[in-house]
Amino acid sequence: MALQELTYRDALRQALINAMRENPDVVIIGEEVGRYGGAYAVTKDLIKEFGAERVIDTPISEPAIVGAAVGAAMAGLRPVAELMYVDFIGMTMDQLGNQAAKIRYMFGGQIGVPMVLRTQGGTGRSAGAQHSQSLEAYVMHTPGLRLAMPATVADAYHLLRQALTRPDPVVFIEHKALYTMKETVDLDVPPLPWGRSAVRRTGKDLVIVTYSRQLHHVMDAAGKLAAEGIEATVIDLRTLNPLDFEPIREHVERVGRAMVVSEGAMTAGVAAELSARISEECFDFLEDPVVRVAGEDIPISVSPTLEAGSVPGVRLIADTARRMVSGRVAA
Amino acid sequence: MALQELTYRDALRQALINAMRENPDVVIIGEEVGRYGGAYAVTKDLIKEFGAERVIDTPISEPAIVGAAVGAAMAGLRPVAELMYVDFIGMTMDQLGNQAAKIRYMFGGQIGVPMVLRTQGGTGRSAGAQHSQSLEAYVMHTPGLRLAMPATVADAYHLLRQALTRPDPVVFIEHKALYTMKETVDLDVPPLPWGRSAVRRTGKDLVIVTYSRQLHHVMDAAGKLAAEGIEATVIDLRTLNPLDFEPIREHVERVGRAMVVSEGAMTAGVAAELSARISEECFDFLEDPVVRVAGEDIPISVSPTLEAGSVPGVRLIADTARRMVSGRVAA
Amino acid sequence: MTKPEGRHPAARPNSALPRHYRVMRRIRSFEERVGELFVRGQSAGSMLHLSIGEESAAAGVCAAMEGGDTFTTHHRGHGIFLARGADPARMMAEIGGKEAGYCHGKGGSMHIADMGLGHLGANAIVGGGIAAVVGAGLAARHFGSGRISAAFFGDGATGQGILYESMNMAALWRLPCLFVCINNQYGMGTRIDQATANPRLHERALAFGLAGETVDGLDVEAVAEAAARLVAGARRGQPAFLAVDCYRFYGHARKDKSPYRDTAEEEAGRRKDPVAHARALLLQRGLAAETDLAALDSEIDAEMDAAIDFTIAQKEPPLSSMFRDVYAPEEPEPEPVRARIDRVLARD
Amino acid sequence: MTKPEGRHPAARPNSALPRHYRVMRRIRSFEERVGELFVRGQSAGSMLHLSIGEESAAAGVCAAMEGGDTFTTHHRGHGIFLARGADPARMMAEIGGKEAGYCHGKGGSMHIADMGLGHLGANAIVGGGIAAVVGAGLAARHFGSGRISAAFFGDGATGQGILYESMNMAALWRLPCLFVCINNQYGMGTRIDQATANPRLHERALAFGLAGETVDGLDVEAVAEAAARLVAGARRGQPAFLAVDCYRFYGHARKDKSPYRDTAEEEAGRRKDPVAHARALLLQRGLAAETDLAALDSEIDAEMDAAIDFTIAQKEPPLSSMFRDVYAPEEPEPEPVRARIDRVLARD
Ligand SMILES: Cc1ncc(C[n+]2csc(CCOP(=O)(O)OP(=O)(O)O)c2C)c(N)n1
Ligand SMILES: Cc1ncc(C[n+]2csc(CCOP(=O)(O)OP(=O)(O)O)c2C)c(N)n1
Ligand SMILES: [Mg+2]
Ligand SMILES: [Mg+2]
Repeated sequence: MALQELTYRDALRQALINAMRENPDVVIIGEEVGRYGGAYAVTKDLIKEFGAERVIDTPISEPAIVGAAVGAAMAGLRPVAELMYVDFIGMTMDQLGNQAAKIRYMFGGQIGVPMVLRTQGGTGRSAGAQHSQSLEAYVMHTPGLRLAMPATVADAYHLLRQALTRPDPVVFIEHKALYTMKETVDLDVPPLPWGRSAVRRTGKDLVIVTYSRQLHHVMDAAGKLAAEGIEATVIDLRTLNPLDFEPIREHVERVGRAMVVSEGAMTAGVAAELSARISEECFDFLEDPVVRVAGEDIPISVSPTLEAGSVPGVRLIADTARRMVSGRVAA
Repeated sequence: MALQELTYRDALRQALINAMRENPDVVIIGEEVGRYGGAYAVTKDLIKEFGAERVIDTPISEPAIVGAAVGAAMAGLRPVAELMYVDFIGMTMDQLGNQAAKIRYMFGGQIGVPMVLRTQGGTGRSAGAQHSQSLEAYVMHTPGLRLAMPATVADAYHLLRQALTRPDPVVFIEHKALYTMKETVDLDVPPLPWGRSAVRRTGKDLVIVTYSRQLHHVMDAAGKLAAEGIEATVIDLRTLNPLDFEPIREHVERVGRAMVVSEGAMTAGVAAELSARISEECFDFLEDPVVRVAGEDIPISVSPTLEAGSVPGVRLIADTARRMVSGRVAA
Repeated sequence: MTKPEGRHPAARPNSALPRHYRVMRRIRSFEERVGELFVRGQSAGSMLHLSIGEESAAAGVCAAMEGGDTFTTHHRGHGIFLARGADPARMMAEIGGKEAGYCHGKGGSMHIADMGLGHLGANAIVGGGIAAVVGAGLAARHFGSGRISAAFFGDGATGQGILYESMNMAALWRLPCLFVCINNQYGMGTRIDQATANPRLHERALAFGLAGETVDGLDVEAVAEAAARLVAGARRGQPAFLAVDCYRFYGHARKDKSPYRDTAEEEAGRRKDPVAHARALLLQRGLAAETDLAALDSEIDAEMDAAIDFTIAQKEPPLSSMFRDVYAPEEPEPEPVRARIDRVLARD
Repeated sequence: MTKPEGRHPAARPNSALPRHYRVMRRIRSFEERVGELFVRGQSAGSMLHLSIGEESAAAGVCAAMEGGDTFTTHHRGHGIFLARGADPARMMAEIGGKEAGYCHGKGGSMHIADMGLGHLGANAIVGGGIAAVVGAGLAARHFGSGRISAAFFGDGATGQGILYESMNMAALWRLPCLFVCINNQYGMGTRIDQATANPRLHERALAFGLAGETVDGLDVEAVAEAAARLVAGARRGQPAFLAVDCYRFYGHARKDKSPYRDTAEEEAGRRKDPVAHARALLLQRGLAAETDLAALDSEIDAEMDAAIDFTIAQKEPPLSSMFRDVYAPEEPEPEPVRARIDRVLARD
């Protein structure tokens, strides 16, 4: 294939289509995935090609959707369960955390649960406290669950394709603000292997580690900073479990300064893990403490002003980077 | 009152009894809390004094138990909901995280949800992967939820009493291995205020921050270390939200070395938050990286050997402390 | 148009129909204005779920409720809230994400509430508000208040297990609870018969030991009668479930054009219009003249236009309000990330 | 003692009763040995839930299942697993937390399973294994395997919403699923009528569009017949629910002495003994002589004694196995905390 312009949404959709064409045992299970085509249109028209037996519209029963996917995976299918919003993961944390995550282990390795749970999170639609969260930390904290969070169009495609070949349950969290983002990509270019982070930019002044939508804020900020002579290295984690720490170590040891950026609430979140890990492993190389730029420890409001204020944005990232690099001038 | 010997279990029970005597609107809602007296006997015989209308046995319906408590709290009761094991919190994370935690905020401050969710967690009973977890990080990561985790008999009493006066939802996690622990206490001695940590021991060589059952492992280790001339400061957090950071700062700045100990899985857990926070705020005072001693990133086994190996113990804590202090001799 | 001829041809004594009609007419008008707010770019987002076609559920059931009764609603709850006495201007302002809204712009359309009116909250989680009425029912009994608590939700929520857990508790404890399922035939694009093998939803309630009925939502009087009967039972400790059959006239949310259902079905569905039906009945029974109804139309339209104007004139909440009400007012607010970063960076 | 006189007095043709009896007798004996293992301090913990009194549910339903059919069980699932062909020695070793157990000592009594026998897992979460059979049912249909999938659970699990979500899906999609509720009258200390206003549990299944029956667990043949009928239906796409009424003879778990129920009730309950009942019937119908049954007793006792001896002789799993099987074998194991600390401390 050649270069094509694709949205994040279409890349996801294409990944599903290709996986379903290749593997007749891939089935999609979720609310509105079929006739409706997905709340964010990722599964649009898939039911036409693959039929209602493979693109399965469910009642509004999140716990049983995940539970059914667990059973289906154990019984030989390759299910892609969908949660319309990651905010609904709370209802499913038993099936996800006590079943999917632990089945291989509890049963002594007899069987795995090769399922993918696709969902989307984050702010950007004035959707309020119950439809705007970034709950990846619950997943990252649960041993047994893999976690992928694509930031780019190419990764949306490749990570989903790879997730569908993994032997263990993968929670795959898209970002609602990225669906219409376009990139020119060649999907035939071999992707990074599963579990590898990507260095999106290299610079000598600080390392910024991030993932999902915040990558774009970070890249925008890095662009602004570069214009001012501040060069950031930007690492996009791509998957949070597995976590590819070596490139972080390498760059932080080289550069001596690190910021971590996450849309999730700061306390006990992904940024905390990254910060702790960097401090542990790169301590002697750090000139300054690792700085967390993360979501506020508050629910998300429907008011667009408050919503935007609740999560990191380009300005906060750039300001913080500037201050980190330029000898910490107080704001 | 005077000194009395009390178990952790009885202290909790006494706290409930006293609260229920003082406030007729305190009701208990949970599985087996009434006739059975609680799976860990904390509510034993309470139904005799307070009747089945205030000590309410429920069907096995965790989501609705928490949901009913939310509604009861909004409608003027002072509910204490009980989850028999914190492992079941997954089923309730929607009611807890999307309802209890957000109601005050979403509705613009019109109302709060003054409920307590009592539960217990941790290893120690060969109870297997679904009955041995330490899931406090899910709670700590959820804005709007307070989180108390008593380690001592006196705190079991006082923190539960205080939780029952707080205006916001409090998740109160006991440790299953502590119920039979005894202390001689005088419950009339005024307690520390809600939200304060306790310095359980002061020493010049390192600071160990911990909570719940691990406090006892840490104190045992600190005793052993003291015999070798290593003096640890031990901070018992008591509540994780609010988090009382100032004493940690003070001691870490004085001592220059910190370890955090948590039974929960290491990755993206409470230990990560504490480590990140200490590194951020005490960076210039740290001679060494903050070290996390936490639960393994694995499910808990039923085999007593594997179970014990999955979480921090006295030996690992003491070994680690020794190596931190004595110029890091490799094990 | 509905053909009320032959149905209830005679006025009932002391007819409540004019009251019901007024409530329904206000809801209809309000919802139309919500659509307008969206089109004018003044709503906070597009997650607006209009209850047009479902007005009889709100009017009929709420008529059976009393002051002090509590309730929770779902994401399509504007009408119910209005029927319980909400101020359309403060509602509209909330939907616009403005500070003057019921929740100061934090909640929006899906989280609108007024505790003073017994509204324990709208919910964006399908089924998320149902269990709360069990707790409110316990409280009502504890305080001997004589109050009931009603959960309003859609047919889609019958997919959620917590509904059955809650109904089971209510029946077991004989709580003064009412479960009102507004069966508008669809959960997003899924027709009720595509979501269950047995769409006679009230049978489930019976199996758990509740009273249960299904009523035709075209007829607000029938809804009100059924609700009155079931609410009376609930007050005596016989919890109940009521399914109100109706039709979701428009898309699921503002951007949905319902491509998954055909025009014939939609046209038939929209003929089941409880507002038009009640209007025709009022005229037919001589309970109102065309001129009265036209006057009412103008009055209501003016009220709702004023709500829109009010909303547009209001400010967004200040950024500083973001940290307010996470915890009780007497508690410290969460520390902003920016302040924490400042502290870390300014440490020298 | 049960009084089988007057019930099924004549042997049925090609009676399956001897087979059922043998299965039940083995379960009874196994469970007694589990108690012994506990007393001897050789079980891993006290979370042992014996299915004594419930043997007919296991024997009767499993007799209707075929090789390749899948199932999930609850925390009281030893009997079902045995009835589907488990090896008692490996089971007992698992209950002892030994490496030679089915799950290498990781699972224990509540998480025992053998995928080779179609056992998709026991579960310590009440209701936790129910939804999996919906997925297994989808898989059976997808692969055209003709297999059914059965969820076994207790009456207590009828409090869990996921049961209704799962049954609704099974009925909607006409899946080859069976939901078997072993109604031993108690969930811990809560009698079924203290957990629901309507203890006729199968009515709920009917309301969701499943087939549903309740059968008396005293009579294993009745259980087997009902199960055969419902399994046959399930294979044709009519999912079903079967409640087997029985009595939990002993405490909830090994340490519970059931103080919450009175002796008279317990005595009456224990008279509903499906094993004794079947034994009496065998004799009465001339299907077995006392000597045959005594020989069977010895054979089974010897088998179960051997399971105990085997277990006691086995080792605990090595500490290094702790990191195995968190992820697939081809994946790196999670790094031990100790290794991470080593790395941090050895950084110079
Ligand atoms: C737990 C949960 N699952 C899914 C959704 C997404 N969603 C919002 S409304 C809706 C349909 C609800 O249908 P119904 O209950 O019939 O209410 P209606 O929209 O018809 O009023 C869905 C699936 C949600 N908000 N919450
Ligand atoms: C989700 C969940 N809630 C509570 C428990 C604690 N618990 C274990 S068994 C049990 C009773 C279950 O009763 P039932 O389903 O009738 O099974 P039985 O024990 O009678 O076989 C309870 C409450 C649990 N393990 N899981
Ligand atoms: Mg609907
Ligand atoms: Mg039972």
